Amino acid sequence: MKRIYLDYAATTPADPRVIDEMLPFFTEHFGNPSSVHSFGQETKSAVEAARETVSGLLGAAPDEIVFVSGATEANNTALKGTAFAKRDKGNHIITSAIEHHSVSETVAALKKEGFRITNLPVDRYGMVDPDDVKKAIDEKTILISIMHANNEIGTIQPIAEIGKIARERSITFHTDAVQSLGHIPVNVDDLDVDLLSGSSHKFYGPKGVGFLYVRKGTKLTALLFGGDQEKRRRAGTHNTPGIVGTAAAARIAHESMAEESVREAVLRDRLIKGITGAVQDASLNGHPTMRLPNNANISFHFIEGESILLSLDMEGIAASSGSACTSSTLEPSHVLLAIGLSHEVAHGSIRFSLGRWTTDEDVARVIEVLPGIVSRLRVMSPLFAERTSHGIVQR
Amino acid sequence: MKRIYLDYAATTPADPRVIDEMLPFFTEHFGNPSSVHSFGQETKSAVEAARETVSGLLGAAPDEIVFVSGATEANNTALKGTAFAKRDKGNHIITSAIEHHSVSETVAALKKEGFRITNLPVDRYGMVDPDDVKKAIDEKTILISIMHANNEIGTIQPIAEIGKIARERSITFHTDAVQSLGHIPVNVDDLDVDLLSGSSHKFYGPKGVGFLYVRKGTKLTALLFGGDQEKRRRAGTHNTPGIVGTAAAARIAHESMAEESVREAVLRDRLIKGITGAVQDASLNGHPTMRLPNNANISFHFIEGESILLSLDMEGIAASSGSACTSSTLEPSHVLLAIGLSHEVAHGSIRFSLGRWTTDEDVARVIEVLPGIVSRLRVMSPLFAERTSHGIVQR
Amino acid sequence: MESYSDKVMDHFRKPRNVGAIDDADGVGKEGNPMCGDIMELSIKVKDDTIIDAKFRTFGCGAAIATSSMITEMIKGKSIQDALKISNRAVAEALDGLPAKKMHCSVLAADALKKAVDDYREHRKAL
Amino acid sequence: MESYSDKVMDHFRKPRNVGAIDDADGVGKEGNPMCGDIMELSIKVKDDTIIDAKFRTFGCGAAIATSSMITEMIKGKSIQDALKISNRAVAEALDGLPAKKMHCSVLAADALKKAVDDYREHRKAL
Ligand SMILES: Cc1ncc(COP(=O)(O)O)c(C=O)c1O
Ligand SMILES: Cc1ncc(COP(=O)(O)O)c(C=O)c1O
Repeated sequence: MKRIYLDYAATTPADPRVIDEMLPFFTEHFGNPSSVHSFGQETKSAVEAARETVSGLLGAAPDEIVFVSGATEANNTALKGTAFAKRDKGNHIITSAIEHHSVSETVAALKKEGFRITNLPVDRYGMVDPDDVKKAIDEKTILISIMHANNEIGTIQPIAEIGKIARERSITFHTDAVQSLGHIPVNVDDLDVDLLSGSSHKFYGPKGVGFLYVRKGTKLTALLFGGDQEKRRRAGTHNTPGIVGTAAAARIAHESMAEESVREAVLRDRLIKGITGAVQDASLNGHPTMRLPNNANISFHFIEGESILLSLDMEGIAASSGSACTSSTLEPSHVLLAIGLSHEVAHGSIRFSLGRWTTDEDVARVIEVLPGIVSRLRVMSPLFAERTSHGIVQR
Repeated sequence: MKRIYLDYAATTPADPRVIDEMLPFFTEHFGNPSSVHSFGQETKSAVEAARETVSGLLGAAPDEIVFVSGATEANNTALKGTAFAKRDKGNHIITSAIEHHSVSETVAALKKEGFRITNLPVDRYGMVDPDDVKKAIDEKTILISIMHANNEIGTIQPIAEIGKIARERSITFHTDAVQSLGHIPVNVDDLDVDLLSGSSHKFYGPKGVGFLYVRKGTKLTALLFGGDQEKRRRAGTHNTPGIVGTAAAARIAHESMAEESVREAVLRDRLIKGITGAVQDASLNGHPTMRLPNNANISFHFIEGESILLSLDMEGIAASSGSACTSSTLEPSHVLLAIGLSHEVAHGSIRFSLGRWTTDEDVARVIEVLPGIVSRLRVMSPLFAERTSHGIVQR
Repeated sequence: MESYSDKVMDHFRKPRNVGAIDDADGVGKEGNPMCGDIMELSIKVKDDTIIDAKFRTFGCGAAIATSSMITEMIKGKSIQDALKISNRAVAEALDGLPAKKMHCSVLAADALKKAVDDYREHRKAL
Repeated sequence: MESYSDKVMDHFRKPRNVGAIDDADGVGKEGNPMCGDIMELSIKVKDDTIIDAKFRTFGCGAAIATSSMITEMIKGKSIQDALKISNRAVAEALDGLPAKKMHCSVLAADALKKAVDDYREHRKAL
């Protein structure tokens, strides 16, 4: 059975071209970029070339890029680093109800440390209202963190508008751009952000590496102390292959973005139309148009997500319910609750995320098998029975 | 010119066998281990198998291993995580004067947060006295952190003895085993440690990955918040290839350790004897016998380290002065000052660190070229002139 | 998310006794949509012996498999013996459940208890 | 550690004017072992013109190269013109220095000033 991967938002396979560029840096050009000798200088050049590539694609300056171990670290660094660096200026942080856990849990930890948090609501499409941001700001506000595109429902936030508001008031503005990078244009000046997080494995680069963009002049305390690497903003021996791979992946994604995003959006729309046409009581989550080209999040009423995932998996189709890292909790996704879904509908929502190797046939196959899966599970579901009032046990 | 790498303590090339094991996990088995579907389950198994391998080699249980991005993160996590988890028990931390910066700078940051630090001295061989540890302990002591083997001078500390002292008093004991892992036996029960840090690129594994051993029952606050990975002790999408590579590298190092450590110690001794025999006023730093099999740290009096390194580099020989990550600072190594060297002698010290691909010929070549390099630089040195009183400007 | 045993997957793939008994003697419902699991168990009893059992479940793979398994385990058993089936026994019959899914077996055992209670009250009322 | 220009490496490899002038007219010493750089510059002056210059340096590659370069730059120059040579000019003559090594050029310029001071005092004393 040919397996179909529709979980590109959880992680992507590395592009083989990326691996080709990385390979020499494992065994041949292996020196520590901090070393004086030729082994170190050659990898130092590679790291700096990668920094130029990545910064260039974002419209940033090279020394505004800090390489880290992934977006979890980037988000933790951005939030804790700003909070502690600006503690004397204030203690108020504004964020949204639909952030990734690496933001929301870090913010929760800061709350315990005495910071005051405003958690902005979203509308039924998962959209933050810039006016809400404006209203939430007070004289103690030191940081705003709103994600660029949501990882579950794909809604793209009005970051540029929020950025303008933050800039006018000189409040540090962070965005988690993990899901948008490589899929839609991301330019730090257009978005008017001071801090921006990225994770390479989400755009066909290697796992365990990412970056934090830090606008010149932004005050930030380091999270990892140690050596002098990254201008003392992040200690630790450079992950040279990972950094080289990040640049390669970013470059390739950038080159193909215009074409690829249209290709994926067409497939995405075909998938959404196909599923909601073939399955009753299936509804799209997220914004109808302001959404990532590769995200389709659909609620299948009366049935539960994991059993849908398992059934899809039995057909060789990989998708996700909520975000991968929380798939083991019992609570439904905080994002789906935030857009107003009931607990039971939230529990029955599936994210299909498309990518570079998704084909027409893949989409057709999902549309073909889903109705059977859904009706099989609905036959088993007491909620469906209640709703249809067929065969309901009445005593 | 054949280049000779004698900076294995800064970083090692990845073993090609390690890369072979990693490769399928970039493009083929790429799923997120947190995902429910088959793509995720196959990489989850790989991560868990790696955890078993690593824990087994350390004499630990699998769920006592937390995979992280390297020893800098492991050390930061161990220190901050213990300090914050045990804050209600006390605020006193004991460490030594010769720790790596990822320990010493983290401890310095904790000092600013209100923790009290005792920095134990070392003797002229770089050895911590367990009696000093005992004396430093008071009722507020919550954490002791002493490295297993020093990265600059190679001295191996009496960790088992210190571990016993800590265990008797139920004080959390951490050791940075970055330099010992893969070179000498490391067993968490023999050493009696609660926390132990490792970095894969120091034992022929990939850069950007490492682990923290956390003994069952040890209280530890996470440093990175986010998803549920690593039993909530370290969030972030698993670096599957890196973790698989860590296990492969640890296994290979373990298999060859007995033989390889003897081979390297013989070469090391030949190098030390050769250099100190051929160059006047060159002295070995670190313990004469309780030292890593691959470390030779030598002070060349009257001349400065970087100019020696550059001269060696011109001959294709890569070595280091102090630790790689601080080679850009003006201050001499804190380790060399701690063992009692004067500033000028500390500035003229070179670390040769041997490894898996170091040969007899490499060692012979270093011994051959060093006398010329040293005397050329000494001719230029006003300190040498003063000492010999030849040609000194006297007015 | 730990992976499921072959037994669990077998019951998930081919669940036994799906549905509701039209003229059930006892019905038990347990769980709620908050936590994502709802189980409904209906039994037919004759001479204190469970002669038929059916289930309907909204929930994860483990929830469906434990529901299916418990209907198999109680059919033909006396009410007394059926009540002796612990949630662990259900999990064991499925060759184990991931730690995070053990609550599903508890749910199944609880639904059974409720169905028996319902049956007993129903009988009392007659 | 940023890397050095070819010019720096050339002066490091083949330093010009190494040594001390036996009957120097002025000697300047700058730096200290704490920071790892000590420069000693000796000059021979005739008719207010530097006719010879030599250096001895304990220090890094940049320290040796800037010492070597400044001796080249001042030879043949009048005292006045030599003093006009800024540390930036030395660095520029070497096609630049890494940011962290700029202090070496300062050291070289300071050593020159001290040597000139020494020469002037020496002359006054005569
Ligand atoms: C929106 C968002 N932010 C942050 C992260 C964290 O990235 P990583 O797991 O690579 O650290 C993810 C993915 O897991 C994400 O989707
Ligand atoms: C003793 C010691 N501890 C910690 C580290 C930090 O390891 P990494 O740079 O891989 O994070 C190193 C090496 O740099 C080291 O030698």
